[in-house]
Amino acid sequence: MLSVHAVRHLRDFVLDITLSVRPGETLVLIGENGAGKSTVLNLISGILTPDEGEITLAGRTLFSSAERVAVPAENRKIGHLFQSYALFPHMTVAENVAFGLRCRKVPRPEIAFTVGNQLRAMNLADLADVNVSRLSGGQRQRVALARALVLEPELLLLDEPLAAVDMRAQAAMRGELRDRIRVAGIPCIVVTHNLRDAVELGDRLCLIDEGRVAAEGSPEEVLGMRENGFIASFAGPQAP
Amino acid sequence: MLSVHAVRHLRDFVLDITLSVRPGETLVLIGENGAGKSTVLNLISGILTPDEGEITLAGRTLFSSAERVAVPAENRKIGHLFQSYALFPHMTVAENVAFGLRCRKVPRPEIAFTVGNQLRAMNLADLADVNVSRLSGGQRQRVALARALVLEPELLLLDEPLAAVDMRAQAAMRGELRDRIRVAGIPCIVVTHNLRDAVELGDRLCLIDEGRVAAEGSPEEVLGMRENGFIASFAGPQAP
Amino acid sequence: MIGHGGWKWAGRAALTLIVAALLALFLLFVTLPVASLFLRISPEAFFRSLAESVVIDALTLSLATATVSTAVVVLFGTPLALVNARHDYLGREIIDTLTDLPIVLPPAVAGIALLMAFGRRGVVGQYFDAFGISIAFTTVAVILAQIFVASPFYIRQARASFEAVDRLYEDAARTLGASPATVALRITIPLAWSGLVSGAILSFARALGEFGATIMFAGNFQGRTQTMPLAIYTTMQGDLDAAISLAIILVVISFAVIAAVKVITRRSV
Amino acid sequence: MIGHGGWKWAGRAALTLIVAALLALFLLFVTLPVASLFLRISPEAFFRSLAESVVIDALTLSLATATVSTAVVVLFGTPLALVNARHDYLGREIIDTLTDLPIVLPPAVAGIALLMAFGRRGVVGQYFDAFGISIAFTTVAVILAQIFVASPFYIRQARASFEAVDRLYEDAARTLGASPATVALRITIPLAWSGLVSGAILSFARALGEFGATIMFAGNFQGRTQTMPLAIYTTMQGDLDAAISLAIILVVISFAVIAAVKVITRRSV
Amino acid sequence: TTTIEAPEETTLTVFTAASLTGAFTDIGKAYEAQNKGVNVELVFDGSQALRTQIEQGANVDIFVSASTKHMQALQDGGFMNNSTVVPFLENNLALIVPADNPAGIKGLADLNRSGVKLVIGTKDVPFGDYTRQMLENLAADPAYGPAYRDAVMGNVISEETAVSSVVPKLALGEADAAIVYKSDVSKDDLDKVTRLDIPAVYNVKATYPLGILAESPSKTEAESFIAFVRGPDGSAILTEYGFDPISAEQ
Ligand SMILES: Nc1ncnc2c1ncn2[C@@H]1O[C@H](COP(=O)(O)OP(=O)(O)OP(=O)(O)O)[C@@H](O)[C@H]1O
Ligand SMILES: Nc1ncnc2c1ncn2[C@@H]1O[C@H](COP(=O)(O)OP(=O)(O)OP(=O)(O)O)[C@@H](O)[C@H]1O
Ligand SMILES: [Mg+2]
Ligand SMILES: [Mg+2]
Repeated sequence: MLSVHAVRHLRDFVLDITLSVRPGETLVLIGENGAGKSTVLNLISGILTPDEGEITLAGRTLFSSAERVAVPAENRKIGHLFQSYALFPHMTVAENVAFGLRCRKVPRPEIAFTVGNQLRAMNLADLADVNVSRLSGGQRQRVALARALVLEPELLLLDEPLAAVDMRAQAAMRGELRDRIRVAGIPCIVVTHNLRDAVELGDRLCLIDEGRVAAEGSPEEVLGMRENGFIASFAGPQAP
Repeated sequence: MLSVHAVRHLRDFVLDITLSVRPGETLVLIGENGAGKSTVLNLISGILTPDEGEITLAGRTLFSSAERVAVPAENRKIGHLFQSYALFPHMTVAENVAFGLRCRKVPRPEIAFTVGNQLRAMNLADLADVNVSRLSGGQRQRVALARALVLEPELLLLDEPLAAVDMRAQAAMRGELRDRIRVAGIPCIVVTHNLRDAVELGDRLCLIDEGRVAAEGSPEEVLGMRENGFIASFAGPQAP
Repeated sequence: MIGHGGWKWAGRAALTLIVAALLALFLLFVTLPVASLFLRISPEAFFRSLAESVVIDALTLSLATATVSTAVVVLFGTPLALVNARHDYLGREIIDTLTDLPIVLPPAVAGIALLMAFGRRGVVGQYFDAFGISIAFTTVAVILAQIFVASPFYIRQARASFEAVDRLYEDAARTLGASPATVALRITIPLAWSGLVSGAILSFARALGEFGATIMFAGNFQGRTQTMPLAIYTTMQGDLDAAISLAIILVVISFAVIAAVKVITRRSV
Repeated sequence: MIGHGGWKWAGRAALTLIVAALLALFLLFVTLPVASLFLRISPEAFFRSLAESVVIDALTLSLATATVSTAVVVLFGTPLALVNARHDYLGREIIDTLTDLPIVLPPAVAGIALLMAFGRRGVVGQYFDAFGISIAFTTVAVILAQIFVASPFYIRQARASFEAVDRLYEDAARTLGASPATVALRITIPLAWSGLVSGAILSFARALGEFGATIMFAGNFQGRTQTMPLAIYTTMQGDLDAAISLAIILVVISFAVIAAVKVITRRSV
Repeated sequence: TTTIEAPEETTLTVFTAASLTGAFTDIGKAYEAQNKGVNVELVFDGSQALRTQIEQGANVDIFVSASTKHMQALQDGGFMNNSTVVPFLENNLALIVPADNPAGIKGLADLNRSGVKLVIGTKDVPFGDYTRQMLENLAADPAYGPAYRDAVMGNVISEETAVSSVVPKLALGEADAAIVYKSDVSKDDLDKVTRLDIPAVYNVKATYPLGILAESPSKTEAESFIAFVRGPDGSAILTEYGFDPISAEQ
């Protein structure tokens, strides 16, 4: 169970968000560019620190301004896929995926085994020894996803995880992602601009507008709010 | 009229492409991650040099291995939107958009005017003086698009131009893009993984597979080739 | 990694403390000797020195020559570093290493080498001499000596900074119509800016402190070639304390100049 | 910007040529003096020098001390540069400028400053002396003098390189479970690698060429404190040609070491 | 004194050994005061460095060397106007100790005590060469003997190439004793360093020659300057700085 209350002053507005996600549940964040979606993920994973608020995950307090607690990012056990991938440019694909396991001092043979499996699952096995600067855009995004998933985190934060992935792989990866989250029984937050992601991945949908939760509910509920201009265009001309 | 024949040896396969795009026509490139779509755009805009081939645009030879001609990228008058945006991190939004005009020695007041218009048209006016490192992902992509469009190039190359743009803005920008291309009467190539882009922007669709043109035709024709696995998943469960 | 005064940290305090202590020790090691110089002389002696004509001459000459030589180094070194960072040609690494050589030459030997090259009897200097141009023992020689010893510091850092700039931005600029010169001036150089400034400061500082090559190649003429380090040396022959006064003047002025350059260049970016 | 031998270029050839000519001129300026040294002596004289015990002692001492001092500089300078690049604390720019000061001190003054700090009567040295530890006139003094004069070159470049590393990678590494130390070792340092190597080379070269501070602080004693530059200077008093031989040995060895470091470190990245 | 009214200003470039810095600065000023129109440009550096500069083509009128060796080399090389080269100064070695004299050195006899930190010149520089000659003189005297010489050499912690790096070591109390020229301790440094004279029997005289360069365009002015240096005014200044001028009549 993840529960978040976080306030942070941004350039144009104050972000003030309250969210909670149950284990095995996927919350999809949608909203305009610059609404604050990536910032919410950064606050949760510890890249940014809220000005105020409280974040708890599976009973652990990750941040609390009242108790003056701020668990450093590296101890939060959160898988975070960055919008711009942030692949380590001095490493190969396999080294990128192995990075987190090495930080956890997993024995080498086990790393090799786990990374090999992960790469195969994501159709990246051929690229294992390629330097990441020589990947196409979609290949990069898949590597970033593999790198986050391989750690079996207690929470997954995915920032537009399939935006650059080709359509065929998208369908497959969407399915795999959904299964993984269900099996792992961890909470998951996905940011997307893609209707299919929202409908197929999301147990709940949350619309962020200028740093606040503007609407929340099941995909059907939220996408049904046709009176909201953003949702109207998100859901597209035909009803979902 | 753009016509391209280009051969280039890549790591895994040989890219060998023949394409032509008429003025006012938009060609949509689709294909798997790593198929070579971005590379085709790089070859056309002059970032990469083909091993062999010939590229002509509006009667000018941009590249010809036979005649040993290679017009440098800066003289090709091609607008190229990079997949990773490549915004200049040391400049504000307005400076980024103004960059190409300054290179062309356009007088300052005219630059200010043109850039202002462009930013307004792309809903970026509020962000004009913001440093680009402080933009959200979608905002970045819009700035990159504005930067390419403002130069009124003779050819537009757009690499996943709307992937990170929010849904509402996507619809608007897609419309604007289509109008612009029609009005300007220039050829345009768009790479996308998005079915709506393909259908709504594309006059013709071209499927790239391992560096070759695997299928080409009107969107209806190509998306109808359900026997092709990629197209089947691209076009989605329901027929377009 | 950014400090959060007052937040609980899981056992990282000890490590931070040790690192901080070691760094303080190192800083102390570097600054203590400089500070010791200050303990040695009285403020009056210091200000008295400042008014002497030898000191004024030397200080003016030092600042002027170091500025000129840094400017020359930047002017020539920047394209050289850029070419080496961006173009892979045969012999690049050899040229790169050659440009470093002046650092390892003890300055007195550098001075002899310069004399042997550009002196009146020198390999090249003899031809200049035939035209009545003599370089050695002039202010120009001071500048040449400084360029010789200081250029590697700039070039090396400039190259590293240029290499750190992502080519993607250069490619993007070219598709927007920027010529190679425009790309260099408007994209690559601004993106490498902090490294370039840093290299120029190194190079300026090295030129200001230059002694051995200057005294050998340019001689020790007050007002013409006697820079601050030479004036310090000359004074040291008679009066150690006066020499230390001069050294402090040099340190204070350099500190001020470097700090000013940092502030100015930081603001402009 | 990458050359395409044989392709037609629109009028850019002239500019390229001028730039190339200017660069060649500059390179010539830097290399010609070094080359002139080579003209001065015969190969036999050179090899004869190589076998002399003074030379062997001095060369061994030089390489050993410069290696140790570079190692110390890297060890302390890397965290210092990293902290200054990544943390914005009060007085950061002052500390940054302080670490630069040793460059502007003429080396002889640096030597006096070191004596005044760590000598028998020095500000700190007197306490060491009370424990029977004396630093001046020992090999340790040679190393300290080299650290003092060479450290700014590494620290300055290291800071610029660290600043050029995008924080995004560090953030990503932390979410993957990397502690600040791991982030530094596995992400920041590797990404800044070429700049760090470059800075270490500068610093090593400066340490190898160090003369004035060494002779002042450590004295000139064969086998103990007489490094190559001191041996060269000593020899120069009697026999200029022999001194030039020694200088050439220093240049050749330095060239070899620097080139080797470049090759080795390049490969490992 | 005669005042030569030169139609335009003449510049005399005098390359002067570093050990004469103080004395020649004063002499130069005094000479300029008496001879309007003559500008004495003094350049101070080690004799060896000055010699190298002359060999590499420096334009110089007068060379004042601290050692006959470098002057001889230039004479052999044809750089000097040989007839003008004369020894004009003598200098003696002296023992110097820090003002508070931590090792309690009262004279030569204390130099062989173990633990004394002694600084001398290297054998290639004149003051180092003369120091060794002096030690040979002492070794030849049964009162000291070869063992004394060896013990003294064993106490050497540094062999310096220039006096400028010796005096600071004494002034800062780093070394216990050093052997330099008598004139090397300037008036200003006398509060930090004590000078102990060395008995004439063991001492070694250094001779300083000066001379006019073969290529000097201002030979008459140069001669006049040399005459001044060797005359009563010059001698007085030199004596004040601890040198022993050799009178011109000899
Ligand atoms: N590093 C930064 N410094 C200052 N402001 C920033 C920074 N990054 C983003 N912002 C601003 O904060 C706001 C929220 O940005 P955020 O990246 O969270 O948006 P987003 O909802 O993820 O948008 P997108 O869909 O385009 O990715 C925006 O107004 C943006 O301009
Ligand atoms: N800089 C590079 N050096 C070497 N190989 C590269 C480089 N960039 C891409 N490649 C390889 O070239 C092939 C084509 O890449 P390209 O970027 O053109 O793919 P793409 O079709 O644009 O894919 P995506 O949809 O993921 O963006 C891929 O196999 C990729 O790994
Ligand atoms: Mg975002
Ligand atoms: Mg691509």
